[in-house]
Amino acid sequence: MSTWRARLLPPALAIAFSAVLCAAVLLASGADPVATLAQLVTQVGRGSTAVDIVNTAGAYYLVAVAAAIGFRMNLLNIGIEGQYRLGACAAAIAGGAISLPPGVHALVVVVVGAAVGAAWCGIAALLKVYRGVSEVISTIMLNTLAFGLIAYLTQTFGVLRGNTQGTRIIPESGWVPGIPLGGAGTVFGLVLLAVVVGIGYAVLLDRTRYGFELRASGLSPTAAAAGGVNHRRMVLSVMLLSGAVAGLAGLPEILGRDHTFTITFSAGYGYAGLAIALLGRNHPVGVAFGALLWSFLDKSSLTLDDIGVPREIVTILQGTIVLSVVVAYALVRRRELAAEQRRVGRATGTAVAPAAASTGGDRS
Amino acid sequence: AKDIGGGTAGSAGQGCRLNPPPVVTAGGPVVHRPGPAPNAAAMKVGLAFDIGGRGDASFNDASVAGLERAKREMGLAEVKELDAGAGEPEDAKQTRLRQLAQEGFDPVIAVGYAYADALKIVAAQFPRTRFAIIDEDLRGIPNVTPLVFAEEQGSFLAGVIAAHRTKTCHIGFVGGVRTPLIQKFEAGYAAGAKAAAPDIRIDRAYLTPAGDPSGFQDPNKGAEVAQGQLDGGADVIYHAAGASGKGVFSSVKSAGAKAIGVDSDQYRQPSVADYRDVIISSMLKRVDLAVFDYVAAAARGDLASVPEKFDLSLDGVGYSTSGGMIDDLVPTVDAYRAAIATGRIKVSDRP
Amino acid sequence: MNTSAAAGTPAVELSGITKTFPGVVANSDVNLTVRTGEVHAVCGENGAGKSTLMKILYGMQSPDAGAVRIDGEQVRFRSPAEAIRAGIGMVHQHFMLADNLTVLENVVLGAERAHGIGARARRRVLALAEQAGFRVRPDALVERLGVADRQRVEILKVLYRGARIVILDEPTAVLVPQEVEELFTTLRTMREQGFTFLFISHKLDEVLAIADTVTVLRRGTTVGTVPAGEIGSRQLAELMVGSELPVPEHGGATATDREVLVVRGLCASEKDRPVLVDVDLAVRAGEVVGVAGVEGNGQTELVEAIMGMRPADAGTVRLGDRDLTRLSTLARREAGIGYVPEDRHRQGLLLDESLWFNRILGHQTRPPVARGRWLDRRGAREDTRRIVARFDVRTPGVDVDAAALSGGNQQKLVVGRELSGDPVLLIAAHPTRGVDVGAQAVIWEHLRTARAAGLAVLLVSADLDKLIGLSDTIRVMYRGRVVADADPRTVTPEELGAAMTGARGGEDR
Amino acid sequence: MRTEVRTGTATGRPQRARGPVPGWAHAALWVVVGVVAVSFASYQTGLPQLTSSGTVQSAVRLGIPILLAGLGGLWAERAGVINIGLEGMMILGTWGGAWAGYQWGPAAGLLAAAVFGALGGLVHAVATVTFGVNHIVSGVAINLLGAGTAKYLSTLLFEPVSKNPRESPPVPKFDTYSAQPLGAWLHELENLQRVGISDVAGVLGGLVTGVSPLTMLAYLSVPVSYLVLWRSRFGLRLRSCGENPIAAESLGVAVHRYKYLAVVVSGTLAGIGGAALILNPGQAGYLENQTNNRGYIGLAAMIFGNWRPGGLLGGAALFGYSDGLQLRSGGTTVHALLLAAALVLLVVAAAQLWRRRKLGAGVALVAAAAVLAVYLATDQLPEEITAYTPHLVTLVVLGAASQRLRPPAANGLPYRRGEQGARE
Ligand SMILES: Nc1ncnc2c1ncn2[C@@H]1O[C@H](COP(=O)(O)OP(=O)(O)OP(=O)(O)O)[C@@H](O)[C@H]1O
Ligand SMILES: Nc1ncnc2c1ncn2[C@@H]1O[C@H](COP(=O)(O)OP(=O)(O)OP(=O)(O)O)[C@@H](O)[C@H]1O
Ligand SMILES: [Mg+2]
Ligand SMILES: [Mg+2]
Repeated sequence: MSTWRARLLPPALAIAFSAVLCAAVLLASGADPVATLAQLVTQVGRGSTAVDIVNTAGAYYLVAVAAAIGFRMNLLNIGIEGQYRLGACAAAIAGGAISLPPGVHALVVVVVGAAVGAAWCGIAALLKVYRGVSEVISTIMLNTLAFGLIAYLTQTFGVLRGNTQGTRIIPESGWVPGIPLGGAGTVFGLVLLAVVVGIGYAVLLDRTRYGFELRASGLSPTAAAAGGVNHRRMVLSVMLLSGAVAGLAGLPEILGRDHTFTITFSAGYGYAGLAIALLGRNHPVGVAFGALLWSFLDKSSLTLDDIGVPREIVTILQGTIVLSVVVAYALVRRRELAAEQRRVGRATGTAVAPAAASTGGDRS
Repeated sequence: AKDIGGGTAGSAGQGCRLNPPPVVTAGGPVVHRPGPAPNAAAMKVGLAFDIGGRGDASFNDASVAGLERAKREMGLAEVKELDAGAGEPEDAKQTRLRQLAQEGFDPVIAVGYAYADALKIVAAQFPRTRFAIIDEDLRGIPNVTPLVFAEEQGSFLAGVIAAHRTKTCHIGFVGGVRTPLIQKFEAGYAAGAKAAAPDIRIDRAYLTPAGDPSGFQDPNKGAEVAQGQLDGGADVIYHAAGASGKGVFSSVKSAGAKAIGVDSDQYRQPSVADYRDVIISSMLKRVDLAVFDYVAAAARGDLASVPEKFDLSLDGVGYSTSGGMIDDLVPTVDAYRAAIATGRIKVSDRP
Repeated sequence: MNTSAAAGTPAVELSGITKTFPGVVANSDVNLTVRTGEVHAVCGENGAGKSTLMKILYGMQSPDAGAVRIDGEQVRFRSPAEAIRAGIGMVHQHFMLADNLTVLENVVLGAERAHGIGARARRRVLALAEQAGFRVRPDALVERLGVADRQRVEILKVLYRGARIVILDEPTAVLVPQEVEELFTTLRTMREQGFTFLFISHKLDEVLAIADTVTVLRRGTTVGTVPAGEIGSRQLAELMVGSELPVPEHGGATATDREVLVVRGLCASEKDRPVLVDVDLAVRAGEVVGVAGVEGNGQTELVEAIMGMRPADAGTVRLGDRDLTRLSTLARREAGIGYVPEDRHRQGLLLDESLWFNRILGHQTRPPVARGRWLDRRGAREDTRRIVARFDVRTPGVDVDAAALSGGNQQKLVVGRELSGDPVLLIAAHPTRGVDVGAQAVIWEHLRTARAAGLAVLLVSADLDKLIGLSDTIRVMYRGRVVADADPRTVTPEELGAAMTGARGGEDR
Repeated sequence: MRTEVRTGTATGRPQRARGPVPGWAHAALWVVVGVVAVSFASYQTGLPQLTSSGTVQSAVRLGIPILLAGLGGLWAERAGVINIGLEGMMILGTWGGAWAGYQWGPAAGLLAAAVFGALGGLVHAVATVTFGVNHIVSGVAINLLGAGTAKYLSTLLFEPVSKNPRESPPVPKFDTYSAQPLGAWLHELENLQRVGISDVAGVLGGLVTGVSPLTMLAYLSVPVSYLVLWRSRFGLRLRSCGENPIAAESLGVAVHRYKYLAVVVSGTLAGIGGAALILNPGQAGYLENQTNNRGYIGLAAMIFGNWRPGGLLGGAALFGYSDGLQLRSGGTTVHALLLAAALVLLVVAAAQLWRRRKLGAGVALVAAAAVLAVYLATDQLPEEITAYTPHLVTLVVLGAASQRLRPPAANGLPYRRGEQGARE
């Protein structure tokens, strides 16, 4: 369904509905929805919030694209959480262990992150392709196992700084410089990586044979198979791709700010990625807006403590948005298909009552 | 048949062969507090919480208590607290500190070592704001004062108490997450127990490995780990497991054994009031004291007077006697305390 | 209705039924009267609205207009449950069975109130089966049953509910003649016991053999009701199609000697069970080879094995002088095979994508829709427009979703696509299944043209008349083997049917 | 007239060679194999903890929430609705249970947990059944929503009382009961430390001591679920919605209503599973993030158990057992489990050989050798691995056995009324 109305109406409806619902919740709990919204919006202008929104949106975009790649083929990669954390951890270890010229160093780190993310997701892919294990369950298990593996890796290859266990500091040659905006903070250089991945995703999906096969496999594995698409290989490669993109998501922070992976490294992006991909309907541009919205809500909500509104209202808002956006898509899609069928019917004349009507009735 | 609480763990057994307490002539903690409380009526203090936040009945709450006291005694103008979320990214921590500094709070106290990296960045951006950080020995930044504690020393005393209270000569330690900080508790506890009773058996367990913060949040797991140690014969258990400690207390209580609390005087803590009769003592980590001292020093403009480490000699760590269940032990424990305070016993912070 | 008055109140009376779907008028002012105790056949071409009408009677769909009377009383069913309560039962065109439940569970489902779901129900099921003249194993899982047995389960379901009016929607489509005869015996027995039947079939001889009265639907409306005894098969067909029945024409033999597809000793299995046994087959340029067989005897598997979608255990597949045995489906397509799958919705089309996107499927490596690893979107659009024009696909444009087209137009698009790119061999599985007459004509016409131009065609169809009409030779498959050859000029449907059931028939091999 | 119903025709699958052993006996046999293997390992390694009543009690306590969540999954999926939102429903259950529990006692808590879980289920049902939303997507959203709602509500309602926005006030617990004198007698037997007898006594003793009403409820819900789903009219209809909703509807089954009911029951069970985290002894009350992915693990246990209550019970028990073991006695016992695993694999190999499946037997044999080698070559497993034993076991078992699993045929497929026959 390609009309703009069909694309934009659902998210708009969903956001409006969620906002109304949350306003009701706020009112019921004695808070002022308008003030809350105002607080959220004005926070963007304060301190480094705007830059933080962009930076986090970059990471969110990467995890969301990772999720979207899977969704496009009806693969539910719930394991992005584990993949991006493990990828970040391994990349930081590699980055701290080597010393290469600037640029190359960072590139190697990025490649390691992607490779490890892909490998971790690859376990689920192999289990699915060869043993028929649902990727939903296996990636959930792998998420938890990633915790253990990360603990083991930071213990074995890491160092203790103060009270924090982390990997070795990556030498400066491996850093990726950001775009400093003075008091407003520094935009991570690797936010551009998100842009590149986004463009790559768009081109891959829309213009290449691989993208075609991916979409076909997702829409109908049986039809794709009849059309010569090797479903197994697609599952395998798509999951590796999804894992690789997920493996990148932690790197903007690591190469742009922390230069090490500590055990307190940000968590929860993976689940956000799933939600954002749904919100943006797996579309490269839609996902970008979703990531920004999500990031805005996350970052701005930090200020809600200031006016005594529980920050969790934002989590409720996010949950409602996801649920209502999918409902809205389902409803709009139904209406659009019916409308299109009517249109086809009109255009081809089949909707007119059959001519045979005149001979109807009893003949006997 | 209905089960009645209070098992009979360790009713058999005579306890350990105990070493006599060290004899210390020049005794007691040498607590020296600088002069009377200054006036801080113009001061606004910002407090950035770690995960757990207000109401954790642990170091977040203790820092609040320190500020409450400062309000009472020094007339502090304003206090603002900001809460953290689980697994939040680094920039959220920075934003929190920045927000406080920007709104003119000075000093700003970061509660928890998780703020270490964020503070390095934000402190540089606000050179005229004074910052303090709890639990991280962050030196070399002019406007940052670290407030750290000798947890291993306080835990040593907990170990001594446990060794004297066990009837099976078998005690336990339950840590939340295997982080270096929690390992200090383990190290001191084991050292203290061994010092008092060289033959003692010590079970040590952590709920989760480093990096999986759920170990501080899962009382069910705490209960199972403690139950395992109790079933194995331990009859005194010391925990450093945050909210999971509730599970430890619950198992200890149903087994009729003894427990030692952590950080604050858990005997008096409402959220574990059900189990107070088994909490024979708590290792005290006086974050409240450190915060109060720090605010006072800041008000006087004399931050150099803040001690490098809040240890036993400064009463920065200690033990509680609420409930009167270890009254008979006080002379013994105090003897160890004096020995540590005077440096005759050195406690390692690595297990 | 010359006889209805004599028999008292009719069992079923449908009047003025109208039902539209988006873009389609399925029923328009349909009138139908069924006497108690008769077998009333409903005939009509594909898509005439028979199933829709029956679903309305059965409460599965509600009519936009019109009235339903059962035993003279007006009713309005909102669900099948209400229809069942009124004594109506339906055996669907597509089986409505839960594979992972047992026969007993399938039968008692929804009618548990009658005899519970335990031993009482089991006794009742066994008794009913006996009464209708067959035996069942109540605890067998339905997924292990064959087609005829599944149908018996369906009939049991209806009986179990105490239905007196039974709708049978194309019950014979999947049966071999012998099984059809068994079914008719059952129906006659039951008619004697007072049951009323609504019987749907495309097979006119069957209709005339079993029915007392015939109603004909054409393009959604009743065109007439006649007693079966007063009409011949030819007249009936005329009523249905609205004109003379077109005589199947061969259009002259165009077969050459050049073998395009050669299959030797092909074997395949499904979980240790052989589904293809030692199949030999050859199709020459300009020749149509028809494959006949009852559903489930290996035709589907044969096609899949030739297309490389199912691994072969042994044997070779050659196209011209190329050995395809080890190649992927895509490579086989690139080698020049076009493939019209038997189920266009599942295998032929991406329903949620545009027509031009569907044009690429199966051709994604070849011009005009692709250049190397890149898609040629403009090329795809243009070529889709060509197909739309040449194959008379009724659509406002190439950007609409495939789902919005009617079945016939979808199928024309698929056939057009598969004839693109100059294939040397076309494998067409049931190419006109569920397609309206107009579209069928277009499709057959294009196949004939392509054959004349030297295309080799392997045609699988359940429609024996069509198969005979179009094929140069016919192979009959039974239990995974090719058991007989037949010459379409001399063979009769009866002979074919015998071969298809494993009895000797056709020209022995 | 040929009258017999043919089986194993060209289309049907070949009949599985089913011996004279009925399904339940088969399962019981494997339980025996497991117990024997573990007690052998316990004897070999001198680690009585492997079969001590304490370990079994731990397994029960840790397994109950997973069991209940898994049953929740079973109900929903048997009706064709995938419920990955169990985690969120469980969170809602813990919150509701704590909220009512601290005010009006454990029974009220249980009720409220059930109601809150059911509400979560209702949302899922509305999204998936009425609006046809992808089931997994709806589940993910419900997990977000459940967590957010619980957090928001506890900030609002718990903080004033507990002084902590992440925690409820202490919740009174259910009392526990033991089957006496049976429990005491088993305990004596266990303490004799006789090979075999004491192991069995330990296991049984663990099952009958320290049982709370909630635990009993969970025990009961397994056979009750079986009876309702497989032996009642209601259950037959419900399952038919998961196998072939179109057929079900054509027979007058109100598919939507059954799906709704099933998903609401599913949420209720998940909610009760949440209550098990706060109302059983040994736990404090509501605590943020307390469910810690137990909902997901329940789902895994259900798949592990091949969508059947008995198998699910086995999955939950295995989970609870390996978790309890590693929590109570750490790396050494988990290491000893390797020996038991090798033994079970040997039995599997023998069974495969007996059924003349050479390949399967070979694979099992190689696996047994590998596990044994690891056991012999190491003294202990790293904590980072043992802490996640249950997850690893799940992954390995699914990898080994998933192809024999048989999910409901229409599981996860959208279904809309009145679309019968369309797009077939
Ligand atoms: N659910 C539906 N939605 C939209 N259109 C439908 C639906 N069901 C049937 N139709 C359309 O209504 C018309 C009548 O279909 P119906 O199935 O009643 O025909 P039929 O006579 O049974 O044909 P066949 O011989 O193929 O079974 C067809 O054009 C069909 O495409
Ligand atoms: N699920 C559906 N929802 C809406 N419209 C449908 C649906 N299924 C079919 N249709 C519409 O019905 C018409 C034809 O579909 P249908 O599948 O009934 O065709 P058909 O000729 O009977 O082919 P088939 O034999 O493959 O069913 C098209 O206009 C199609 O859009
Ligand atoms: Mg029909
Ligand atoms: Mg049709």
